[in-house]
Amino acid sequence: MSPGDHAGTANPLRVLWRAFATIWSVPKARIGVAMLGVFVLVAIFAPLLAPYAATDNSFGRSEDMSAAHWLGTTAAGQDVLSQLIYGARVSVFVGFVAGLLSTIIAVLIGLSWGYLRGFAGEVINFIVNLFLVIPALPLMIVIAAYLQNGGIGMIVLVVVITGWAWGARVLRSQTQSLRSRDFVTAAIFSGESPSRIVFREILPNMTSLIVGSFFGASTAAILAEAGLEFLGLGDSTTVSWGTMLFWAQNSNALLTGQWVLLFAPGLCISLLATSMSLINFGVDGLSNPRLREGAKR
Amino acid sequence: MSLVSVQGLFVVYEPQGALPVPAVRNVSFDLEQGDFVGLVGESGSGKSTLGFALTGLSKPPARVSAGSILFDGVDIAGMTPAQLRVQRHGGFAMVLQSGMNALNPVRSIRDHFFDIFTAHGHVSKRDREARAIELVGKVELPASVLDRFSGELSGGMRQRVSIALALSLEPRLMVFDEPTTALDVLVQHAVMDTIRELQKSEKFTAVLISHDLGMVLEVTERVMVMHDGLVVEDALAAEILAAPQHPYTRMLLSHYGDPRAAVVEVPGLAARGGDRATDVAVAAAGNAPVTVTGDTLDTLEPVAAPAAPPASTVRRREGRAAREAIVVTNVSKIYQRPSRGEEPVCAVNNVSFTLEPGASMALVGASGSGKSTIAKLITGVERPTSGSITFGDLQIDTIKRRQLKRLHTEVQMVFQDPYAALNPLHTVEYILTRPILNFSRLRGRDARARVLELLETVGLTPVEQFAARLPHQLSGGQRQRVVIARALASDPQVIIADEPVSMLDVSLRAGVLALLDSLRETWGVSMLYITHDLLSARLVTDQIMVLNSGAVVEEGRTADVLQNPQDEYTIRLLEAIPHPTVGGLVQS
Amino acid sequence: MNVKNQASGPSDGSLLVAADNGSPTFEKNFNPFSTSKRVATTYMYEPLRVTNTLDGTATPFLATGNTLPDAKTVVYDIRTGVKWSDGTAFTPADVLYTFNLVKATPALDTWGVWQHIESLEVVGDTVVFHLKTEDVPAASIIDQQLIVPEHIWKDVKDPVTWKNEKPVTTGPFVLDTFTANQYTLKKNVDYWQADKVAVEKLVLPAANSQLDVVKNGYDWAYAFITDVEGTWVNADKQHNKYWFPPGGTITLSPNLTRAPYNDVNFRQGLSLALDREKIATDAEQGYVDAAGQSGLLLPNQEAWLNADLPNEGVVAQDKTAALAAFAKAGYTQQGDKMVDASGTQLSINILTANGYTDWLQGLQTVQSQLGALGIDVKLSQPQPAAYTEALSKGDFDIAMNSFGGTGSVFQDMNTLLNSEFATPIGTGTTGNYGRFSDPKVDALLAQLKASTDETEQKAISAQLQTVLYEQLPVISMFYGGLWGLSSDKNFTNWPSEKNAYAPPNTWNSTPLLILTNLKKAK
Amino acid sequence: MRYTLSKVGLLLLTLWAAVTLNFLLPRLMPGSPADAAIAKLAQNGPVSPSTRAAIEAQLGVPTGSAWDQYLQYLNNVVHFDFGVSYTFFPQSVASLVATALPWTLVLVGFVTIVAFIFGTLLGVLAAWKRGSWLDTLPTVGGTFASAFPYFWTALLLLFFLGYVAGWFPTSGAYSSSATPDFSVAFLLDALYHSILPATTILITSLGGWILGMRSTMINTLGDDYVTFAEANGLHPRTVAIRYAARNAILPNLTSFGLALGGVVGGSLLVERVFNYPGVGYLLYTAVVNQDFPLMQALFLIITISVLLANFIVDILYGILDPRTRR
Ligand SMILES: Nc1ncnc2c1ncn2[C@@H]1O[C@H](COP(=O)(O)OP(=O)(O)OP(=O)(O)O)[C@@H](O)[C@H]1O
Ligand SMILES: Nc1ncnc2c1ncn2[C@@H]1O[C@H](COP(=O)(O)OP(=O)(O)OP(=O)(O)O)[C@@H](O)[C@H]1O
Ligand SMILES: [Mg+2]
Ligand SMILES: [Mg+2]
Repeated sequence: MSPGDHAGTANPLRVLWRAFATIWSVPKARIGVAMLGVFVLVAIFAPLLAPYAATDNSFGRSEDMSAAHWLGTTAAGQDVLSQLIYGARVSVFVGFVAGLLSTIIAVLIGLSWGYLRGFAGEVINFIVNLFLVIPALPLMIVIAAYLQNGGIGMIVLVVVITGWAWGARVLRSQTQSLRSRDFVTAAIFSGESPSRIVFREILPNMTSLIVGSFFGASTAAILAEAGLEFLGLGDSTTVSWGTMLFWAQNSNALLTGQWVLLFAPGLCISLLATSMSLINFGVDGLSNPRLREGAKR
Repeated sequence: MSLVSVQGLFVVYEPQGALPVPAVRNVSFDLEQGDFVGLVGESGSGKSTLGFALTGLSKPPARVSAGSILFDGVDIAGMTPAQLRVQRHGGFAMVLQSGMNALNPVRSIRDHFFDIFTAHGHVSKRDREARAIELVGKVELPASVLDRFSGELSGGMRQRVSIALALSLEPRLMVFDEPTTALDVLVQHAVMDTIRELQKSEKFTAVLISHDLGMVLEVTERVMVMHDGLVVEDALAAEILAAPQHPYTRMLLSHYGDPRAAVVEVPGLAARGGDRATDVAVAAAGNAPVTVTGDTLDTLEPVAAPAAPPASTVRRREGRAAREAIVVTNVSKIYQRPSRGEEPVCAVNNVSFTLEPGASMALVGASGSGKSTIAKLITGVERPTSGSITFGDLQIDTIKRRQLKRLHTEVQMVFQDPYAALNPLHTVEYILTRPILNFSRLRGRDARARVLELLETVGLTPVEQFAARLPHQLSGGQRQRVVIARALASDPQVIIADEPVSMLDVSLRAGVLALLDSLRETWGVSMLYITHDLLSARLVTDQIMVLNSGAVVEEGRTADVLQNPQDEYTIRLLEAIPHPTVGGLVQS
Repeated sequence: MNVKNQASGPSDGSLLVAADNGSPTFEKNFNPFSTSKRVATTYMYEPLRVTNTLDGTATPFLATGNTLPDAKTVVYDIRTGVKWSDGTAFTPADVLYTFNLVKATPALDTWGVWQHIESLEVVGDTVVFHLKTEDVPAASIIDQQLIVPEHIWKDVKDPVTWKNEKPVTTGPFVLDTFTANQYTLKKNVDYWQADKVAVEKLVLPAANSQLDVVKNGYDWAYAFITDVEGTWVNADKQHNKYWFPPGGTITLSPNLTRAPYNDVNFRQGLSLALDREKIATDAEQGYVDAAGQSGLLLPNQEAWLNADLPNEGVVAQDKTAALAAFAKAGYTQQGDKMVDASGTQLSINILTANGYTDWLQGLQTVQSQLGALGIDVKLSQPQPAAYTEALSKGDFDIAMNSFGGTGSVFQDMNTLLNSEFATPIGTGTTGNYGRFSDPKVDALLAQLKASTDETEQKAISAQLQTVLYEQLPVISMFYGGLWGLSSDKNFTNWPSEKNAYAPPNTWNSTPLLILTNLKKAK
Repeated sequence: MRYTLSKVGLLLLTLWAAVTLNFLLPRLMPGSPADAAIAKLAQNGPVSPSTRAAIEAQLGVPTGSAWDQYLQYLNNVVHFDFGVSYTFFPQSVASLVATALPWTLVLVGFVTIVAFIFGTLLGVLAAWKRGSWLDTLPTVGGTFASAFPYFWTALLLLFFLGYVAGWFPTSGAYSSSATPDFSVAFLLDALYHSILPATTILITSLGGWILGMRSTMINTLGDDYVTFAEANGLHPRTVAIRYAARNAILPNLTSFGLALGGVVGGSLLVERVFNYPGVGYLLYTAVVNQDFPLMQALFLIITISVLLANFIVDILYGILDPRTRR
């Protein structure tokens, strides 16, 4: 760490708070945080915000936009706006949980194997590379077809299985570089155990990377969930943006002229993913001062 | 008319989301054609910033906020990038501080030259190969380097290449920003010689930026001293040597000494005569402290104040002095290169020595001579390829992971870079508590008491206040003290200090050295002091070992070896040391 | 695909049909025995007779008719004067050869004709089939076997994997052009009833998305389409028509080997709890009707209906009766939960296939209707293959499934109820997935199989309908529709509710009925 | 050389692992091929019981111990023999793949390279003109576009440009009346058909390259050799391209290789929407129909393609970066 590094205090919460503050100081990231915040709030308060229940199919079929149904109804007679609002739950949930789980796996594997040397490290390096190279979506499709019918849990699992490798690789190489830092050697001299060195000395120094890899994994998870649901490989009975697109495509929303059915969920997915990418601009700045925005040439 | 005329120059850094930093404040000076001027000052005093401004390289977040820089009568501070570019040929050039990284790793050296020739069109296509060869010849490199990539060159060669590249612009003003910092002492010396020769033969105006007053005085005619963005002194080298005006200059100057002298004296440290063992007197607090106005804790530390805490607060380690010796017998370490097909490196070659209990021994040698490797071998971080190392009943060469902890209770390390050796996220208290919890039975309140005691030992008072700080809230010298305190936490018998002051400003060095020295005295630990700086070796050790390419070429009592070197390598090391007194006087 | 299909002009006599979907392109395979053959193979090869699966009436094709001298023998009078498309004459020997080929190669026996036939012989212009048992319905199976030319097939090394790229056929059409994106058939000028064929050319593109179908002016398509009035009809109000007759019954099929599904009261409870109209509407957007418990496809098979069944066999939702039935089965409502004696909530797990979206939508309604009674309904939707496997091995509690639609009451009932199919759980079966087993029903089925008298057949069928109605081996919900879309622009006389001479589907041999009935639009 | 050799070794090892994984995955799936075939037929109406027996006889069932099957499988893979497709029986898997592969290779390969080059250039420009509209526009646009789900972009383009505007064909790789050959007319036709799918992939993958290149480029712009090059008065274009961009592209090249997998996956969705006869669509068909042999072959082909592309990128890296040559 450079002398000018303002890393905050030792308390991990404070470290996170610092990270947040740094992210917040980047205008693009601030927009991202605000957007994400809106989505999260919508997801949490969906029952309060949605005019109807998401699965209530007692309305007219394929109705156009009206005062009662701002975005119209689906071919099954459900309110599109309500579905959209409830759908936020799944995407936010999948993004959060799958992002979190794959980040945890990435952290555990990346850190422990980055710290260890020798044969075991080579093996895991190989496995990580394998997972990096095998195209994720085809693998997901094959696994999803195998695991069948597990609903959101299955999708999360599939996304996690295929999504941890990238983060692990980044964290592994960062660990390897931190491992040779003097303060790590110093910790050995202080009699620290390897696990404590990894988790108390090295890990906190990678907060920004971990946060970044969390948002990256979340974005990937949200897009992957939508893709799998769209292909009909998820549980079509859940209400999510992906299944909305699936049903819209299935019932030919374009044919009935209800392009909103396709447009709205897709836009929501894009905006949610965009919010994460925008936040990542701030995270970049966190780890690399050169990337801080605004410095013109 | 002067070649360069700087008037009332202000340069500020305006980083995003932070307060602006005035890095250069109201600086004015003139440079004449053919001048060789030194620019000295401690880290962060604004030397590079000024250098960049002089060569029209200031770019955001830096901004010339006021004043003018007239080059040949034209103000370059207000030039557009395109106008500046024209000026680069036959105008001003700069050799960057980190010249090691100034070459594009994916372009060959030849391409670098050709790019410049093409950009300015001053060398025709036909002549450019010959010109490139001529230029590298000027910096004493063979023509074959043109085919190489920077990754294939040593640091010294890279630095020479970047000098040759700057030279290819046929500049009238050349700014050398610390051209030798990252280099080995011997190479440093050689590169400086090259620069001096070039300046004489090519007759360009040169500005040499350095934090090493000794070196600057040795090679330049005129010296400007910067402190906190201000030029505090601007005089001929001889004048500065003879009658330094500013207290800061005086302080810098006072830290020079010749390790070969009969008696070596540096403020804050005990004077060193023939045999150190007889000089047990500890420098007293308040011994010639330097006061500089406008100083802050972070930039300049009172040199000797906390060096030795009053004996009343720190218990002398009566009866706890080091008992065991470290015995190194015929140790070699060969590093297999990770990529096959490359020669293995023999980092340590058949080295034997004994570090007696309570002794202080210096291990000196040029970069890559194997000093750090020996430290790693002794501390069990690496295993020797052959030979044995023992510490009491511990066989360090074959030590098990579980026994490492036992070894580290007794043998501790002080790291070279205090900025890297402290985890930026942990408070001083946490950093010091960990070894206490790991190595002793002290817990809770007792552990904390021990932490405070350690802080007091290394002179970080008020202790409560320092305990709560994070590394970035400490100055370099204070950080190094924390590192030392951590090494002491386990109550070790042996301390290995691997270049403990090489990363510190001159003004901070003496304090840390004094502390180490006094600790050795009060606590009775043995110390292995690793350095390439012979002066400091002379100041804090009794015995010395000179390493060359992994092998010991000379050893003996420090004063003897330095005053009367036998091996040619030792002689060269000694010669490479700048001698401002000698050189400066000769020049004037 | 082009934006507008050039092939469809009003005057050139070509017919654009969405019948064969490439996935996404076509492989050239016209082997009539193959399950992955091009759909139009059946427009070129003919069987002996084609049965209208809606009502079971048969139209003679390569046979002019058949007679049953006794219940163990069927005699087909083979049509004379028919030519193969290469000019060779079609003879009874070709029929004999085809059936023997299928016998020699069981992998070709997709209709399972040899499960019924003992032997066959050519007698003059007739082919005589000797059956294994008294087996009147066997004729309807023999009818369907597509006949191939002996002079071509006798040289084929492996008839299972042969792709038959240049089909030699007797039917109304012969292959014209073929690319991976589209193939065309042209009228067989030598066809034995060429005067009945108004279509000069059939165009079958590989990509038939519903957008294509609606926008590109198809003449005939088979597609479940959302909001058919607003889309298909709306695209050409004057000409575009649709007809969605029932083509099978979608049921909930309880696993009768498992408790509580083996309790008829429990099944009654489930049946009475369902509002079939709502389920039908939700699943198929109101295109089909709720199905009755008779097991018949109404109105097509009205003639067979047991008049004693109340309300034509349709069970109306009756929550009170449902609760009473559940109570008899040991389940009572406690608060808002249906619980058993020990107080645990009744939870049922319905198996369906992933991707069968209409079923899924129906099931979601089932879920909420049963949920309203306090039953916890879970849906399990594996991929189709796994679904089929679970069904076949009996590895389910209650499954969404369809039955019927062959046009033969015996076939429909037999597959559904015959204990012959009720293999032990874990062993695969091909019908009667719920493992219904009742000797009386088996006897009835055997009787029906041997009966040559239609009045008797109807009487037996009525008894079987009562069994279905009372014992609920499956709980009928709604009819699976046949989604026929047609346009009067170029051709008229499409089958319709008023003129139900053929089902509107595009596969199997029934399209031959349509293709020989279409008239050119004026 | 050593660099290349070690890469080849790694390639082979990864290949073996992929092949093995590939062997295992479909075998873990429930449902036999016959079940799948019947399920497919059942969508057209009830399947008679006897059909099942015939189908089972047609498709055959794998025999022998798992180990024997594995060895047999390895042997077949080495000989490019992937057996017969269940869905398209009796078509051989190899021939199906052979017809589908070129379409995807050309579509994905071409578009990916275009996207990479174009995105990299935009990224260089954005970093070089940091803070100007040349930076803001591609950065914000790229961030947005890369967040679009592939299939959504595809659907929107399909609807608006295909159906509403009617400018482009909406499905397939060439006109239904055309026969694939190498005539100019056919190639133009194929090109015309590929515009919408290609645009989809381009839009969706471009952003990633822009952002990636921009951030590495900003990093290199701060490197000393760039400052030194500027100090030496090199032309800004030379500095931007030969110094900054030339070095910034190296780390991006590696992620280019890795991102290929994502593009291949994305093309699967795109192919599905546009009915494009590539391997993605075929894989989807195979999965839905539980067509083991086809699925295995396709998954393998896709993996091998990405592996090979990565390998090429690695080798290229070795050529472009003298530091790896030693
Ligand atoms: N990019 C920057 N942003 C903000 N402040 C900066 C930046 N670069 C340098 N500074 C500040 O400007 C001051 C002068 O820095 P400069 O690099 O000129 O010092 P220096 O004398 O060359 O030191 P050194 O000997 O360490 O090279 C310092 O206080 C430094 O912290
Ligand atoms: N882990 C390693 N693997 C391979 N070679 C090594 C390793 N560590 C050191 N070396 C080599 O061993 C030799 C001695 O290195 P060492 O670090 O001991 O030198 P040093 O005297 O401490 O130099 P410096 O003054 O630069 O710190 C060098 O040539 C170095 O390149
Ligand atoms: Mg500097
Ligand atoms: Mg060292």
